[in-house]
Amino acid sequence: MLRTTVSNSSDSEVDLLDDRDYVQLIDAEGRRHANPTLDRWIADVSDDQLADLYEDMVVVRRIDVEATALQRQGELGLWPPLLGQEAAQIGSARALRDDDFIMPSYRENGVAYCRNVPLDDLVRVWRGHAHGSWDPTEYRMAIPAVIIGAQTLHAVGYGVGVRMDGADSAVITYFGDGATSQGDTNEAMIFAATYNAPVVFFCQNNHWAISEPVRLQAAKHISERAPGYGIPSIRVDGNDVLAVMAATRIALDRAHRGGGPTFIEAVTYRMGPHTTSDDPTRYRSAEELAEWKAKDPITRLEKYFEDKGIFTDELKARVKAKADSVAAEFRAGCKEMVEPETMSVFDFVQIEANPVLERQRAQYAAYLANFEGED
Amino acid sequence: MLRTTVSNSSDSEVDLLDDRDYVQLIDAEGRRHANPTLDRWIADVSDDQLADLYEDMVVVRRIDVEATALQRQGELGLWPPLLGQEAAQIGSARALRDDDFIMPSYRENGVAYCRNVPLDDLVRVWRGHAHGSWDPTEYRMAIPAVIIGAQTLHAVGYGVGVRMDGADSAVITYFGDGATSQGDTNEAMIFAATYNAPVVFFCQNNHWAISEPVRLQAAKHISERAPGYGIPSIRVDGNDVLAVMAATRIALDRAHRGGGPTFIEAVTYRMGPHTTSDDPTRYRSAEELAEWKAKDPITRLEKYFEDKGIFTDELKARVKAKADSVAAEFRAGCKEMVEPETMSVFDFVQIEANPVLERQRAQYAAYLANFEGED
Amino acid sequence: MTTTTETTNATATATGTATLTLAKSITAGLRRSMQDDDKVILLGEDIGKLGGVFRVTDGLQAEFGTDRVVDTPLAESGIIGMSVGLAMRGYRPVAEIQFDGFIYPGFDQIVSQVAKLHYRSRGAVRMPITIRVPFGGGIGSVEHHSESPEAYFAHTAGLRVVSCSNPQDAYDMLREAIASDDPVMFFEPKRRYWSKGEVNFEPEETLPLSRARVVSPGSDVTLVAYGPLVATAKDAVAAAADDGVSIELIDLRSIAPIDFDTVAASVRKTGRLVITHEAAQSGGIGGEIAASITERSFNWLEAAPARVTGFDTPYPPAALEEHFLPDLDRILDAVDRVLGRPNSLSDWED
Amino acid sequence: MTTTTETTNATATATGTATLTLAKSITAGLRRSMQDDDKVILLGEDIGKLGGVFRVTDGLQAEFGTDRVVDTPLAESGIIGMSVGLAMRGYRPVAEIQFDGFIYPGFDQIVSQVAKLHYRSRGAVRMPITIRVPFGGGIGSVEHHSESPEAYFAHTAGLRVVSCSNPQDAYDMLREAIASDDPVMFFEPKRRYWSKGEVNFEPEETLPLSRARVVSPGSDVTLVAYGPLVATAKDAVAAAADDGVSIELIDLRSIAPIDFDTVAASVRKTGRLVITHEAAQSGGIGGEIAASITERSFNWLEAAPARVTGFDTPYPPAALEEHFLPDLDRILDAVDRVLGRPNSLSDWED
Ligand SMILES: Cc1ncc(C[n+]2csc(CCOP(=O)(O)OP(=O)(O)O)c2C)c(N)n1
Ligand SMILES: Cc1ncc(C[n+]2csc(CCOP(=O)(O)OP(=O)(O)O)c2C)c(N)n1
Ligand SMILES: [Mg+2]
Ligand SMILES: [Mg+2]
Repeated sequence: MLRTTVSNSSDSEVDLLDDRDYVQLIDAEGRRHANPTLDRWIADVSDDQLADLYEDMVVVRRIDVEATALQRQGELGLWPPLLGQEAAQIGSARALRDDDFIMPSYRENGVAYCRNVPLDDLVRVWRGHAHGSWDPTEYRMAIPAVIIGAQTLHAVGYGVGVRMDGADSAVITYFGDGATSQGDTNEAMIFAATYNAPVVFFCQNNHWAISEPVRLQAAKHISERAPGYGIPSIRVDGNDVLAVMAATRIALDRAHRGGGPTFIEAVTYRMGPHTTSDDPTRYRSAEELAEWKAKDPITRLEKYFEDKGIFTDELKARVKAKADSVAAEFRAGCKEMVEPETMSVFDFVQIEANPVLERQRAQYAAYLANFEGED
Repeated sequence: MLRTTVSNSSDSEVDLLDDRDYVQLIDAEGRRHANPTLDRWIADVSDDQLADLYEDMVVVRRIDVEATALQRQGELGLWPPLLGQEAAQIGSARALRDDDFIMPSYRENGVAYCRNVPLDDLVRVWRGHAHGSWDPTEYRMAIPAVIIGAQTLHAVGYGVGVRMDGADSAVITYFGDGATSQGDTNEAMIFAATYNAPVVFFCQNNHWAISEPVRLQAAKHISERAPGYGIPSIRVDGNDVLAVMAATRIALDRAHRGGGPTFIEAVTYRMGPHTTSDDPTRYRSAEELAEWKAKDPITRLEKYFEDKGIFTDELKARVKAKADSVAAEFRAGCKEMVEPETMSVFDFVQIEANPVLERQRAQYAAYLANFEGED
Repeated sequence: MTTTTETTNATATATGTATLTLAKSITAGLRRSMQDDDKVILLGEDIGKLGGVFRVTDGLQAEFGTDRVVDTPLAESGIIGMSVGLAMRGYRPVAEIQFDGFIYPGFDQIVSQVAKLHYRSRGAVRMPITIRVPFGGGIGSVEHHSESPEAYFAHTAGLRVVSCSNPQDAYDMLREAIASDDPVMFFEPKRRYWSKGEVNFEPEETLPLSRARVVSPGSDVTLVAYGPLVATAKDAVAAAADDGVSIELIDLRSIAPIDFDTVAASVRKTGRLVITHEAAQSGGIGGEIAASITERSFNWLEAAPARVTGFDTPYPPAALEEHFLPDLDRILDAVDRVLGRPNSLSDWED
Repeated sequence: MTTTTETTNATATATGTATLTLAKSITAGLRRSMQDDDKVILLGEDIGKLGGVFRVTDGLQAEFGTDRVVDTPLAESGIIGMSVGLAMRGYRPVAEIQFDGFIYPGFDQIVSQVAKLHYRSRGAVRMPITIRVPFGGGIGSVEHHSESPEAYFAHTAGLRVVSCSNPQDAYDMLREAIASDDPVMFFEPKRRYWSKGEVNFEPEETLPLSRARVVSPGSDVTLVAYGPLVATAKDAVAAAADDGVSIELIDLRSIAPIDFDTVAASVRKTGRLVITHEAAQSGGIGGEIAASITERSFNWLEAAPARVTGFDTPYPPAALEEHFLPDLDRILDAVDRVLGRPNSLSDWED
């Protein structure tokens, strides 16, 4: 059948990109909305637990502040802030079961925090000490992938492995709006559909891929692609931690039960620069930023607590204390980090002996020895 | 919103893959069906013109028979028959304007025939004499692409160029069901949507990618993907030459008018082997083949003519004579083909001088000269 | 995409010895690896019911099931990327790339993920992935079906790159590649798929994967080949012997890392080195061998190492491939060159 | 992803000379090429409003419009594949790959299409595509941002591969690359983007793109470098001169094809050769140069050519990159080696 009548696509673009078209539980004003589909998935989340999610978000935002400061002080080479995306990361990460595996991109520091990755391991890469800094098996979270989209295929392979093991864990893979243009991300959806892999495709549509607005990548909502591959999709307010948690739980549940992949588009916003090296004023307007600041994922929770009368001094103090202590630990961990050993440049290339590389190592050692005694 | 309710995807797979879900004008029994959307696009196609399309299809099928025979006789190294896909190729190719450009894969010999590509140029590649054998500018048709999916991106670039030139031509790119799994094909849809490129994505879903059934590539209809990218799509009976022509004209018209890309899934069947080297009995059933033989694109037209009382001896004789003469010319062109010159192995690597390659050429010439006089 | 109809009929563990084609010895190696370790799974295009376009996986899906012999969607990046994920989960994927020229869509996953994840994770992640690639020319096929891309991978730190030249090595090397915790690019000389040889299924001792083999000792010239050209090189050894020239033939087997100890020991004996491969000369493995051996054994060299390789052109159409491919005569001509005997370049002046 | 705030303020055709950074000389070269030929269009990620992460295309979209400076979706295969189609339509696409390590998703389109379409079509199709790649290390960046992939492309028939080392060459070579009807891989030494030099916008005569330049004549040792290491090599020349050693420094410029005539002429004078590059040693350009020069000039060589290169490891984390990267001392050590003077390997035995 003819699926679309002949139309001028540029005319319709504007409506298509209307961002209101998503599910939500707590709006920007902190008002709680009912949504029968989502509600039952977070029925167990008490206000106390919501306060814990709030704490996570505040802490993660504080980590960003600290890291940005450390970068300015020259302690870090670079840092990719997730400012604005706290709800998307915390809501999804806190929905995970312990045995669910995470395949992240480079911006999922909030997710890593939820998995108790040591704080100094969050910065080791950005301090230039390592390319990756934790054992994925220990934290059920892979080390960050910098090549856009690559990790989505790893998620499918891992998920197929999970099924072959007879286990019922899920895999969640994080990627951005820009990443949806890469062949790999599309192939991952195809492979996941073919193998009914237990994968949650979690796209943080933060509206920008460095300087490129999402409309350059997608003429329609990103979430509209997956169904064509046979993958159900959910478009959720990514600044609403509760809705994100509900959506992620739905997707995880499908995966756990053998229902296959699900795609989640979390509509959020990168309020900071792409990385500390970026200057977003070159490509985006102050108005746009202001508009999204009004939808801040953290302040809306504060409003919600306020309205409910549970934004107590005690809660505020507790959260502040936690953020302060994490920040202090984070700073110290960064500054006290021990430089890698010179000769470790040759380590972990391969497991089996490589005589050509060993010769290079030995010759370099001889070369360095030459300088000994010199000054 | 939640786009799909939680469902077991394997249950629904069967219905999803139901092939009846396409538009059609002439069915397998040769019955003409009305379709208000399509009909107006082929209102000008008289029975005489339909007879011409019939002739094309018979001729193209005859070329396949000849080529297959030549391969068996050792005159060709390989041949990729399009047996069964005649309507998809002729219907689309005959819908093109002269200035529309074609980006084919390796199986579009029927399309090339419509573009008057010399018959011997159709076999030059398969005889091992060249990697490509005609000037794309002359025939407004690129030489075949063997790397699956690569040409779809070329179509987008060419189409963007057409628009930048201020021209209103379209580009049509052909590819198979298997090709829809390649990253490139998906990126091409994304780029085409972003730039509103005047491209017709013409997918011949012939149900097989060598030994792999289409359901390995696609959990839903292939045509269901494009709309998610903002590209309207049409699913058409690919064995119905009239419906294919109508669908292609709709898509071309959109392109010509600046309406952007359109995706066509032509549902057809590869009745022969993947290539002359393939043995399809290893992977598909005789029943399936029989089922599709009953939907043969050529016999249904004969039934249609029969029913209308216009399948005259004259028509039959004319078509046979044409097929015979093309076959004779084809055979002769193949057998009389002149072997490429030895030293042409070094030709056309680059345009500017390459002294390293020139040295290799000169040394190889010296080497060959060494043998002169020997026997 | 020629096929062979021969089948091995072992379903139990193969024991003893048998005469097999090189292709079937790979089948046997795959089967044995799958029997020994149920984490070994195969994936690729058309490897299931069809048994691959070369029938190398023929019968394996019937024997091991669709979970262990997995037909994939048509996407090489997907095949490799999925292998990476499987490896992270503890599997040992053996990915088949249908033909050499189709590996490039998977290049990014190979170079940036497969090769680097162990280094990136400081040893926490292992990539025991084997990527099988039928490679090389001489089969009269169309474009993209006759390429020799091994040098790209040999220049990529973190990958092991190997090629086999005979049925026994094919069987042994494949098993070692699959058992290795490193990623291995396993290049199969497709035009030798149908050449036969004795295969001992349970050899007492095998030469380690990273070691080159001295195929035949000699004293005048060292000739280094790998994969499809080892057979051609053997012919050259025989022809030279008739002419009174003693060639030491080395089958490199490991293209990365290269067993320079073995090559250098030979060159120090012969003083002369000829290297042959099908890949284009510029940037090929031959240059690396010539440079490294010159570095290590300059004082032993009587002549500049000579390379007999494909030209710096794309692989040509089948009608011209005999000119592109190194053959017996071109190798002998280079042997004459390093020996200072009359040869096609005797009058050449640079 | 460091940025520079400097801008060139020419909107009319630049004339005369100016002192520019290397990055801005590329900007000037792009602008001039676009002014001269309206078929020249730029495409890539973030090249429009942002002006690229290195600001190389800064101001060009404002000047030439969004049709000629095109931001693309985030997909390198798409960028290259689209360039191929544009070239078929008669355009001269200049594609930017954001960083070296991001070129691999586009590898298939480069190797199988860009490089081969002219050959495939027996000359009917031209691929006047320039692919700009900021490459190399030394900027303290994260993984995939410091690689040197040039050898992959130099081993690919049909591609020209070049690298510039100074602002004037950057300007001239880029213009010639864009004007060339062949595809050119244009490697830009990103850590030298901020080094300044005089640029003559209308040089009377320029050295052809395929030719190497003798940067400074010398008599004892030939030193070959390209791209980012030419500056390092210059320091080595000066330091060696203080030590009484005369080095002839050659800036290769063209990595494929290599101007062996220039290198061989030098080696025949000096008898000694040192090659330096950042890429891993095995399979790098250094091996090709050493092998080819040995082939052509064996009798003139006093010592084995020496290579000073990156190691056979992935590019390491920033904290270790100083060890990976060839530097002044390592080059001088190799110079000592080829001269037979005491050096770090004096006691080395193979
Ligand atoms: C293959 C590849 N190409 C280009 C880049 C450079 N790059 C890094 S991040 C980025 C933008 C990514 O955007 P998006 O996917 O939306 O994620 P976000 O940064 O917004 O979280 C780009 C182009 C890369 N890392 N990998
Ligand atoms: C990148 C790449 N991978 C694999 C192949 C091998 N191959 C050739 S044709 C083919 C199947 C293509 O199927 P489809 O796209 O459905 O087209 P059809 O042959 O049915 O016309 C495969 C796997 C190739 N040519 N290119
Ligand atoms: Mg983004
Ligand atoms: Mg098909």
